[in-house]
Amino acid sequence: MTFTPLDELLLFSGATLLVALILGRGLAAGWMVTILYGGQLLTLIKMAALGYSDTIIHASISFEIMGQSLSWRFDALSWFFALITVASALLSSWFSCGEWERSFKQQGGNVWLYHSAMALNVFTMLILLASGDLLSLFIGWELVSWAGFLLMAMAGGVATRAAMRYITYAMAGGMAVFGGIALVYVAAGSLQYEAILTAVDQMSSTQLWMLVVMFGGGFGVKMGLLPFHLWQAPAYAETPGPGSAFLGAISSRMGLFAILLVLVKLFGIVNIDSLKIPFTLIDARDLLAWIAVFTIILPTFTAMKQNDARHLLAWHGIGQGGYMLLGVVVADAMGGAGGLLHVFNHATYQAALFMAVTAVIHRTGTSDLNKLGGLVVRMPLSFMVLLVGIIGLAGLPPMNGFVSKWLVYRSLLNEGMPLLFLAAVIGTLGTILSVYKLIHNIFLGQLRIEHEQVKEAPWSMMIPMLILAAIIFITGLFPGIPLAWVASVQEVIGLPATDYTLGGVESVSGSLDMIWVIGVLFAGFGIGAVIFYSAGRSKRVHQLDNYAGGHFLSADVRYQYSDNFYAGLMHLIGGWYRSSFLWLEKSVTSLVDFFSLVMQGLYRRANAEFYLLSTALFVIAWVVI
Amino acid sequence: MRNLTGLLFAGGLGFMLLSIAINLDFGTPTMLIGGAIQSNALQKTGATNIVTSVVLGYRGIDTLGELSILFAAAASAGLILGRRHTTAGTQTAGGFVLRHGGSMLFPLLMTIGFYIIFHGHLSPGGGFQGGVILAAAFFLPLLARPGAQLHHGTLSLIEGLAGASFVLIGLIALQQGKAFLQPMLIQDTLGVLLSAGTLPLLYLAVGLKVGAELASLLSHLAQTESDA
Amino acid sequence: MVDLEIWIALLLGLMTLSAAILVLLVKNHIAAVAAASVVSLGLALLFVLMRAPDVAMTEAAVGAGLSSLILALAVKRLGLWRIDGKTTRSSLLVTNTRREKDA
Amino acid sequence: MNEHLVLTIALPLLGAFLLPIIMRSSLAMGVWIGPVILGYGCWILANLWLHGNEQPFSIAIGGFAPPLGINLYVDAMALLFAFATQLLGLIFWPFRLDQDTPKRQALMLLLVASSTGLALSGDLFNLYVFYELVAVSTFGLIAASSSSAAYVATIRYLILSGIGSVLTLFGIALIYAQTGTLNLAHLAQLAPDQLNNDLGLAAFLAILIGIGVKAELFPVNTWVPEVYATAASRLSAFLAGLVSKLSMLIILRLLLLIFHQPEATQVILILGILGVISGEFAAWRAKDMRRMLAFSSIGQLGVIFIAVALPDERGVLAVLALSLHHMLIKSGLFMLADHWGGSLERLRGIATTSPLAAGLFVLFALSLVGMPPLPGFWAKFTLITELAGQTDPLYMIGLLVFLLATVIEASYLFRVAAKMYQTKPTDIVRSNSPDSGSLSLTTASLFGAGLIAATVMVSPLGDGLQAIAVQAQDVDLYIQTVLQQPLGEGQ
Amino acid sequence: MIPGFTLELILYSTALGLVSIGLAGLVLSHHLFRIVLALVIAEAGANLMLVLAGYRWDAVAPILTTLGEQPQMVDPVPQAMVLTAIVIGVGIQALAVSILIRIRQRYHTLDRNEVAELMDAEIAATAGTARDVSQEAPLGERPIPPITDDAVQVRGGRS
Repeated sequence: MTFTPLDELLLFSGATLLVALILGRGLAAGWMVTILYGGQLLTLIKMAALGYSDTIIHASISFEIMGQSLSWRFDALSWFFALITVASALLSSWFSCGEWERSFKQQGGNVWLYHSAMALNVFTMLILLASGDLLSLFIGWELVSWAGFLLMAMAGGVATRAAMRYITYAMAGGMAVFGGIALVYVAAGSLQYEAILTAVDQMSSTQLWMLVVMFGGGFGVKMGLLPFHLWQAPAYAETPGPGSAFLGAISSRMGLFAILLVLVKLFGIVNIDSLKIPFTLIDARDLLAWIAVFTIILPTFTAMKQNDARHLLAWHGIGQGGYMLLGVVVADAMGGAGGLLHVFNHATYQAALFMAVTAVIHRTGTSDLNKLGGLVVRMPLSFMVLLVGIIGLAGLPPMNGFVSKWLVYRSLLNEGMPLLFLAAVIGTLGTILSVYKLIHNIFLGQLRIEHEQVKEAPWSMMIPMLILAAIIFITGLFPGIPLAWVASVQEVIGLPATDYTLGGVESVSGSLDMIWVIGVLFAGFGIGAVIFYSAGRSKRVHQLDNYAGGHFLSADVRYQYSDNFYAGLMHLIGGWYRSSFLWLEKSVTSLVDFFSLVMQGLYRRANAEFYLLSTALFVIAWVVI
Repeated sequence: MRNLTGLLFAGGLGFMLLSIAINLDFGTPTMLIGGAIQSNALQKTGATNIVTSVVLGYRGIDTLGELSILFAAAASAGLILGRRHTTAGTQTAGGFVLRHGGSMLFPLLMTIGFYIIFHGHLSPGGGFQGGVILAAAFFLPLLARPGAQLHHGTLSLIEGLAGASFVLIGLIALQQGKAFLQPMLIQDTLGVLLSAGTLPLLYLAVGLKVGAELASLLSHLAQTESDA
Repeated sequence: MVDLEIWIALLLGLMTLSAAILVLLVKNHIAAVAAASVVSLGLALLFVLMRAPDVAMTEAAVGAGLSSLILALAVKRLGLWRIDGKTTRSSLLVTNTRREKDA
Repeated sequence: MNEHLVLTIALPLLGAFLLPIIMRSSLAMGVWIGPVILGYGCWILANLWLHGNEQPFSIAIGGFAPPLGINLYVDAMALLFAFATQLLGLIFWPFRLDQDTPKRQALMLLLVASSTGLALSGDLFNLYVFYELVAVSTFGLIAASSSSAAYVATIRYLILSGIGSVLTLFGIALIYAQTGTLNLAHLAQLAPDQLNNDLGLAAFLAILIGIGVKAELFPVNTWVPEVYATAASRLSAFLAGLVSKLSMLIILRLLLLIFHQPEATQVILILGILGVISGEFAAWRAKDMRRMLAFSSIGQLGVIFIAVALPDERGVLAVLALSLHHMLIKSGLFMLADHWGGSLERLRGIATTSPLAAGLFVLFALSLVGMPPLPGFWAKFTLITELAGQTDPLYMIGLLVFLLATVIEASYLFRVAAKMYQTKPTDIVRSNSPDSGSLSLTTASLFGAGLIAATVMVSPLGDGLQAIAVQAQDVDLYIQTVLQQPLGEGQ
Repeated sequence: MIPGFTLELILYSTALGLVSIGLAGLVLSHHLFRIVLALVIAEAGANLMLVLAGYRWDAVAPILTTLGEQPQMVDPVPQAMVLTAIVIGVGIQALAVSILIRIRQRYHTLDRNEVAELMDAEIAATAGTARDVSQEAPLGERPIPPITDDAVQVRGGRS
């Protein structure tokens, strides 16, 4: 029996899990696991041909159960997501080795559980990505959900509550998908992709609607699409440090993967476009687009309100998911490329940001934005990473976030969707505002007295962060590298492929050359610097050397404006969306609670005989009459 | 309100079932099984009372199940009531009539009971009816004399052995290559006590078991607890 | 012949039904048990009418006799043995009462 | 060899009759009788399973050819459930020794014998008798736990099941009056002509409601929470795991063989849906473990009822898969409840003191929710694909309710699981660990191991169940097997 | 004879009447002993129904008297079944009664609702949970005023 590269990858991943389970209590467990992730990454690189063509690698295992055949395979889409998964796992795991692990253990954390849960997450995600039919897709989907639950719940306390919320949402989503799969099975007679592709053409629009709602809703839960987004931020934020970096980078993208696979590849965006909503001008695709846009706006502005760095980032993660979906739903060459590229870009900067924040927590013990400040003098490298990250997140040049967002905007304009464009821009504004709050409250202003002895993060943390920062910049400079993968993904899922160059895209509908853009940008910086320094008017001041209202502050009073950030803005917009979804969620829960009470009352009421009698009566009456 | 609905529902259910049942062919049953049994009951079981041949032959396992139910009921009642050690006897001593009548009735009832049991395959009656009379015979002295001990040990011995012999008679048939509970030793004579082979034996087992079971049930119900 | 049967059946049926209603309506538990016994008796007679002597015998012995005995004993054990609200004793069955414990 | 199958019923009865006598003379010998008999029964059934040919066969009891006498009908489905009965009887054997031991063990033997009878019997009235025997021995065993609450629970159960048996008897009377026979095969033969009408339907519904009392059918299952909360856990496990399934089996058989009317399936479907809703919602707020399990059991049985309402053999397959799965899971969970008992609050942080038990709970819960590689997923998958394929919109409602119920189920089960893994072991836990814990934990591990084994072998198991379902669904095969010679030849 | 007033109607009405009265009693009674009595009645009705299933015009009891020519007989099978059913019924009845005796001893009442309340309380106490819903306040909202002693006397204490 010969192993295909996919077999090797899955075996490697399984072995990682086993090593984590068996040796996870040992001293060097973290390093071992990290090395094994490296091995997985190498195997993936061995399959790199996938990223540039539409070949398929099959796993040599397949099952035949209860008349269903289960198989696994990798194509460009799987490979692209798997690359991000394994890379972020590698870096997060690397980040956690050494110092962080030690301090985690000191705080009573279970390192064994952490490593095992991480390895399990990666393993299940690879299984999901490799799925070769709808059933194995669902199996992978459920596995990923539960593995995520494990990682989220392990911290106990608040985290467990958040994880419970997550699993309820995830189960609801999972069950919607399950129902959808049953409907597909009935319509197509099989769960193989090929059979579904042919069956889709024969489906009535009602059937298609139901499927779109069930699959879209089910997968959307994982992505944190709008009505179902409440679970995500607390669940990710409360996960132990590097775990949140990993989850934030890739976990909710599994939802996007499934949407791409099922809604875009199998059902086809054209079919979805033809599903009109009665009595309105919009169709299912517009609906998805608008959901995506609201997913961008609302969570982003919610993020602005957060006072905890991790929560702020996690809320942003939801919003960025909206860009990806928006790009994919626009579905021309540029939009698709933008959405998919954003998956990659988002993973890089989100991981970097979470890591930077974790590094700050590691050194200072808090992530409360009102208790930090001025750390730039103590942790300059972390500051650099965070700065790179937020530039990426805000979608500004020269980082990679700019490229993907530009592609999405450009395609919106090309396709004539100005309203969506406008909304997306509003989202970006919110992003810029809130990431400024992040970097300002942590690193700028004056250093707090209790943080005067803080040291830079240890190298075991610093190196992965710096690698990520480098990737963010390099793929910003040469977006052609990931765009090559993105183009073959587009081919695989049946969207028009984008024409890319090393520096960006080159097509009739618009071109972007980042090498040129960045060149100009740095030239501008250079000119500015020359002017600035040649003028000789600059003067170095100490961080504490400042005054307020013309009044010098003494050195023992630290001046940091952080509480109630953006008060005016929040006052202006807060009323529009404050807690409305929380209210929705709460009302659903109380409805369930109420029903539960009613049912318990039903069983508590003593009159069993009466039930029996009345049932017998109604049933027989139904027959007789 | 609930009373009214309850009443209405019960009445309505009864009425509806009646409207269904009235469509049945009353008085002219198809007798698919019954007819066939009637015509070959005598050869197969040797009993002239066809009900007996059905009870012990054709539906022998029903009877076994029924004995088991009685056994289970008696055992459960014993579990429930006989948990603590009890002083046997009723709360009150019997009156004159009861005391003397009881002792006079005892042999009479025993005779009648066994008669009914043994003629179950010939005439109406059999193990159940006879068993009930046996139970009454055992129970009467208990009512009459407060100090009288009903021998629970003996009773449970009887009930156990009687039940076991029912099963064993069935198993012997199985052992001899026949079916479980198949009647044996049938003689082709009509209306004679020994005509029905194992059937009277089975009925004897049934009678003894029912009698012992019911007697122990009754005594459990009748006795007071020392620490109630 | 058939007419006679119908009249007998009608009579027995009415008796059984009214006894059954009495079981539920009378205040006194002893009387209720007695009424239940009457139900069984009526039923036994109906069984005779139905050419079911075996069943009739069983119903009479078990239903009317044994079952009533069980219920009566239970009434006593349950402390419901009351006629007109106060504890009395059957002169035939009982000569001296120890204490009624459950009452 | 085949004839020996009757021993699986006869020997436990014999043992039950003799047990009190033997125990009085020799306790040491007495305690072995029950396990030996049940072990022998398992052996007979396993032998038959392994060496018997695939064809179903029928055993005429008393040597009377089937429509006249009573027969046992033995196909793969009956054999499977009979085997499960004997095995579970052995596993849940009441070992405890005190002055009530003989009676308790005798009742348990009766319960096993009658449950086996329920699985095998091919005669309607005989089923009724066995059903009553199950009921009576159950009452005794519940009341044997001798708490006051148990007595009340028993009497309420007894009354309910009493009405149930009146209705069942009534249904049987209607059927007999119409057809003149009680043999299931014979009835199946006659049903298309004689029972395919209002009367047949009314009879079936009466029987359905009567037997539904034990099968935890929706409105007649109010006994469930109180009985499971008061009875010994081992007994609850047997009742929830097995007896309810056997009652379900009877309903399934009747539906398959005799009553094909769409109205019958609709009633079952509606009641099943209501059962799912009521059970799962009620479990959501349950505060102690046993009650939660009881309510969840109601919900699960409702799901199985939905499956019973499905028409073809994949429906039967779903019923079998769901039943067996639930049997395994609920038995295990009740064993865990025996291990812990009581309020869910007491479970806080219990994973640190008994990690194995907590792990088992998570395993069972995952399978119950339908986590993919575990058998629960396949059972549910079979169900929902079949449900989605029906045209009647009622089935679609069933599908939606089922999915919703699963979400709620996951929510409450994992609320408990999360509680277990919280790092705050209270003092109550340590002081409250019962002595009988190790035995029930071992038993629970046994079920856990069974579950994992089933996960590994899910493919052959699925094929096997498929074959069983096809066989069970074949009405003609049933009729031919039982009524080999036409009526009257035995004269 | 009144037309339509047949033996059939009378007998079926008796059987179903007994079942209905029994069921009504089961639902309406508050006293557990009375409920057991109602159960006995309902069972008797079902038994009668079963015997009716085997009745035959102008036939004799199923007992053979001669070897040769046999007169028409009623169906023996239902009779055998009724025999079984009667004995089963009495067994269950005895069991029910013995449970009642215990309940009476433990709880000193046989009112169905009171007993259920006490049972719920005991289950909750054993499990160590607080009862959030009581019989008086089924949904935890508007509590219906608790039943007074007088009410118990009137409703449950028919004795």
